[in-house]
Amino acid sequence: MTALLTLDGVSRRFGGLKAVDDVSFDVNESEIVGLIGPNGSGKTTLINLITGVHPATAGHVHFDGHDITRQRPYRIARLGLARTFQIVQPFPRMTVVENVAAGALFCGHASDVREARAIAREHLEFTGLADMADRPAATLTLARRKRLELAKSLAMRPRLLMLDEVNAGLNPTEIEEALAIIRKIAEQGVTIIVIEHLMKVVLSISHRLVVLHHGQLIAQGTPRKVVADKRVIEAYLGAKYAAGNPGVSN
Amino acid sequence: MIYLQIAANGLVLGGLYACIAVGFSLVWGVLNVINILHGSFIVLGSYVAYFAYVHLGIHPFISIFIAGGVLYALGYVVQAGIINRVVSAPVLITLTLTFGLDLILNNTMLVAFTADYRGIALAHPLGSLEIGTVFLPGDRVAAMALAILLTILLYRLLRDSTIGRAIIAVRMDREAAALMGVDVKRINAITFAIGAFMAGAAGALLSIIFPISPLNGPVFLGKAFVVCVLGGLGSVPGALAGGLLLGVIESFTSYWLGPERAVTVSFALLLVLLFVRPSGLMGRRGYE
Amino acid sequence: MRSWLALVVIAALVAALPLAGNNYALRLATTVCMYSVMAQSWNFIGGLAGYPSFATAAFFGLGAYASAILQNRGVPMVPAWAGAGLAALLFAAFLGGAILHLRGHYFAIASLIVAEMLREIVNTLPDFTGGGKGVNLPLLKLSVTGQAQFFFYAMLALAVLTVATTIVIHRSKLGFGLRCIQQNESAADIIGINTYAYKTAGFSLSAVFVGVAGAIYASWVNYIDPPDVFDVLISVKPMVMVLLGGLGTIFGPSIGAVILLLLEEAVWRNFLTIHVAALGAIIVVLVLFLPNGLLALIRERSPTKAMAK
Amino acid sequence: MSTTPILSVMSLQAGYGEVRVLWDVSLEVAAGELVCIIGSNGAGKTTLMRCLSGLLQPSAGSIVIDGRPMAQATPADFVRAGIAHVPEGRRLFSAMSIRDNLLMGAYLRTDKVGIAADLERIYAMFPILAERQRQDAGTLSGGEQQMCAIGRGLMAAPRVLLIDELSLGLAPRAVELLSETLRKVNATGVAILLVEQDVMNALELANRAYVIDHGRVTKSGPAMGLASDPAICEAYMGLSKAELQ
Repeated sequence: MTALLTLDGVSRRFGGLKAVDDVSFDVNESEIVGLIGPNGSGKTTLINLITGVHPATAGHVHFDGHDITRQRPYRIARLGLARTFQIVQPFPRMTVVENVAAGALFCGHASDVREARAIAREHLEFTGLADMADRPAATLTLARRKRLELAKSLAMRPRLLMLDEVNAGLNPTEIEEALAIIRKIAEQGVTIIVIEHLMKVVLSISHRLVVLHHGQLIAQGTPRKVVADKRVIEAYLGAKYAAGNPGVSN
Repeated sequence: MIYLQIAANGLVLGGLYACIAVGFSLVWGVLNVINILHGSFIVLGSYVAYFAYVHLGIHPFISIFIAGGVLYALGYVVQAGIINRVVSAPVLITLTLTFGLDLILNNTMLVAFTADYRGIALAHPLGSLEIGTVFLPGDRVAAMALAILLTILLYRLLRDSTIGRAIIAVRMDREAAALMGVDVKRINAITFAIGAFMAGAAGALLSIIFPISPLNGPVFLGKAFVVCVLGGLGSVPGALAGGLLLGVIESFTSYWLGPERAVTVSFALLLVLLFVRPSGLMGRRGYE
Repeated sequence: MRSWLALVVIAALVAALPLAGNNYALRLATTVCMYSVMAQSWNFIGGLAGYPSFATAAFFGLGAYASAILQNRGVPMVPAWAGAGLAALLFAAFLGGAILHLRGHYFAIASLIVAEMLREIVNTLPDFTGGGKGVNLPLLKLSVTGQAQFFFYAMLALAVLTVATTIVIHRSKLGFGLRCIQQNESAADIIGINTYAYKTAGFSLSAVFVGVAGAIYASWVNYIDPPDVFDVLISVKPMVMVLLGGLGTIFGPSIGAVILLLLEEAVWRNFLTIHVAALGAIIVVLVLFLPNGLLALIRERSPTKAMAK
Repeated sequence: MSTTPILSVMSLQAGYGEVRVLWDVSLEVAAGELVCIIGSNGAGKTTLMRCLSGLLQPSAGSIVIDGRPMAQATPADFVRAGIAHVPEGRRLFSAMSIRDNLLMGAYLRTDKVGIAADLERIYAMFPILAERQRQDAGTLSGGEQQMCAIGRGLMAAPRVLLIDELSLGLAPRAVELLSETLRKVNATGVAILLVEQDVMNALELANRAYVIDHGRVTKSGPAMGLASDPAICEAYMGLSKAELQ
């Protein structure tokens, strides 16, 4: 297998704080990788480094043979790297279909606004938002806005899609629906990185997990192996909890 | 030794510029509102001092408190009654609003006082000060000293009083300040009023140096902009440093390139600064 | 299609004005066209992209002076107007590169200072620009009425061109991208919009027609001086007009231009000495009570019309 | 409980815009109690704390402090009613001195003598703050900042201290020290409502605990009894212990 995305010693400081500290890992073509870690562990910052929102203070990021370490976000996006935001960021006063069309127009392969709208409608069909197409994005519920983010990212025709907490704040039914969509996307051959704090969700869809804690990579491997890792349980529930429950540690 | 004289002239001017800018900078830093009214506030302060001198014989140096008080009241009403309603709106809204208010105030002054330049001729000027080879008019030096004194007093007020700490706290973190029990809207109004007080006081001091006319409002506003960007937003020491720096720069450009180029150079400086360091020479860049 | 039809009908109606109206009406109509150009132009950067530009006066004054200088060096009038537009365009593209990375207040101030700087530069170069005394432009060999009609049609043609550009831009990739930038610049970047290039394009568009309008204005009034063509009100009025008519809409800015001019005329006639304060009062009321424009008020009253667009 | 609660929350609902975060939260804190709230990232803990200090208006339900309903109350009203909130991330005024930060905590108080006495008390509690009182708060280490934030909260002379994320990002030594201090503070009669991600630390510290998951209280009871409860593992890792093994 060839690596589509390679992180090599990537770090980011904010003042004295090391938000991401010397992180290296690969993501292979057509893989679903779960990026997990407790609150404040640096997951979102890492995604921001990959997508060029913040420049890395050290290390390199390669995507499909290109060094994208200090590229502007729009260039990285055009290479085929799309993301959704933890705090959903639609264009609030534009309609749902326009939001998705934006993805198709500037990054997908639509040649003009009319074609972009047509493509957008297909993606709305796919994500079950077709009924909402002409409503302003700001009027959607959270669950639908999250799906809108997905549709917008898909319209960009990504090779690698990074999903930042697409399930946060959703109820179990909505989560099931979202997972079904993610699986359908994966079936089309799109490589996916999922950031998620719900372990159950990550386990059910990831081929491989990468765990961050205090900005450092503390474990990676198959889901089963990772969740039984003592350091991972410590990171989530505290050292004392891990020590007091020997059944879960290796 | 002409350069010493030019530098001294510049510092005298710069002290006054600091006083002009410090209130403007405070309002911008704390409220995130650019107060276009500031220039007219200064002119109004000058008129208060003028009429107090002409009709009541009160020396402009004393009038700084009268002018400051009048402007404080006006500022409080304007902020609490009008600007607070849109204080967290986008720039386009707040900026346009203070611009509109400025058109009203400036036009009202034009109608009330006419555009004629007036001046205060002090009955008992302080004469001239001589330090080595440098000559300075005493009244100007006194005005500058008072301007700097007022600026330092504001600095102490912000640092040492409960209300001052609250103002600084609101500037740093509105929500954390609210958690301390600070009424943020009231602090907004007080901050704006203090900014207006400083404008009024500066106006009173300027009344003995510059001709008084509503047409000067934009000129003063321009100075405040430049000082603010030089010194960094909301910082009193920054405004002081920026003011003195601008005074010296203007003084030397007048000498080398002629007085009519001084303003151009200061604006060009501002543009260059905005380009390379939007947070000002003294300002600190915040984390994203 | 609807927008084009509306443009043609309105333009034809306005163009017929000289048949009916007197010179006073013609002067008002010329001013409305000029205001319309300014408001439509500001809308490219201020309404579509959401950048509060105060640079309109800079472009206007630059165009006026560029044309005056060209004509006084023997360039015929209409090519001089085109030269003025080109000068404004290049200036904006250059300036945009320098200040469009600024956000909010800093952008507003930087753009405001530009006009002041140009004004000072004109003042300090009397040999080249006439300095503070101003500069005269060549007279047209036409009757008074003929001149009024000529400049009216020139300004009308420019206004039609500006609105036509607006219609095209609104439907283009550029307009779409600018709207994305206005609503969420970082999200726009992430979906592949070269925000810097787009903003610069929007800023340049907001300059070119204003530059030509400044040039036509200079020929129309025959004489310009710095306080007249670099007046900060030239920067502020377009914002007021757009706020009146509605941000980011196609015809809103032009409707705002008509409303503002009518208000100005009424105030001029009745309260000459306080017309500036009256403009200020309009701004304050607008900002406090009608931030979405007068048209929004009408739209709210009749929801069916809003659906029909 | 036999004592009347000093803080009681009934069927609270809240959110941001139409995004509902809290669906149904009821809890009580009695005078002098130390209560903790545990739950995973995104469960609604911080939103709850924001409601309890007036930063966020709940959309339904009620908050009663000492028998007084706090509908429409401002943050200042909450401070006056005896609530002090130590927010997540400390939120110190970083370019202000430590002493001034502490004095900001006493913003609404007018008893100069009492303020001076409390300042001394906090300095005695955290000698490092006394040593560096003239320095900017931003120069402190994470643990010291948390001390300053707790000290700032205590300067309001509260009856209930709300602490959002005591140990987040802090070294174990600092957490121990802070926990010890909280016990002492609690012993002086100040009730504490603690949000904490380190489960065992929180449960060891508290008398009682509430588990919040997806904006609802899913479990409550004496802290020690909850430590071995499967609900906790599920709330944090989204998996029951059985599934983990």
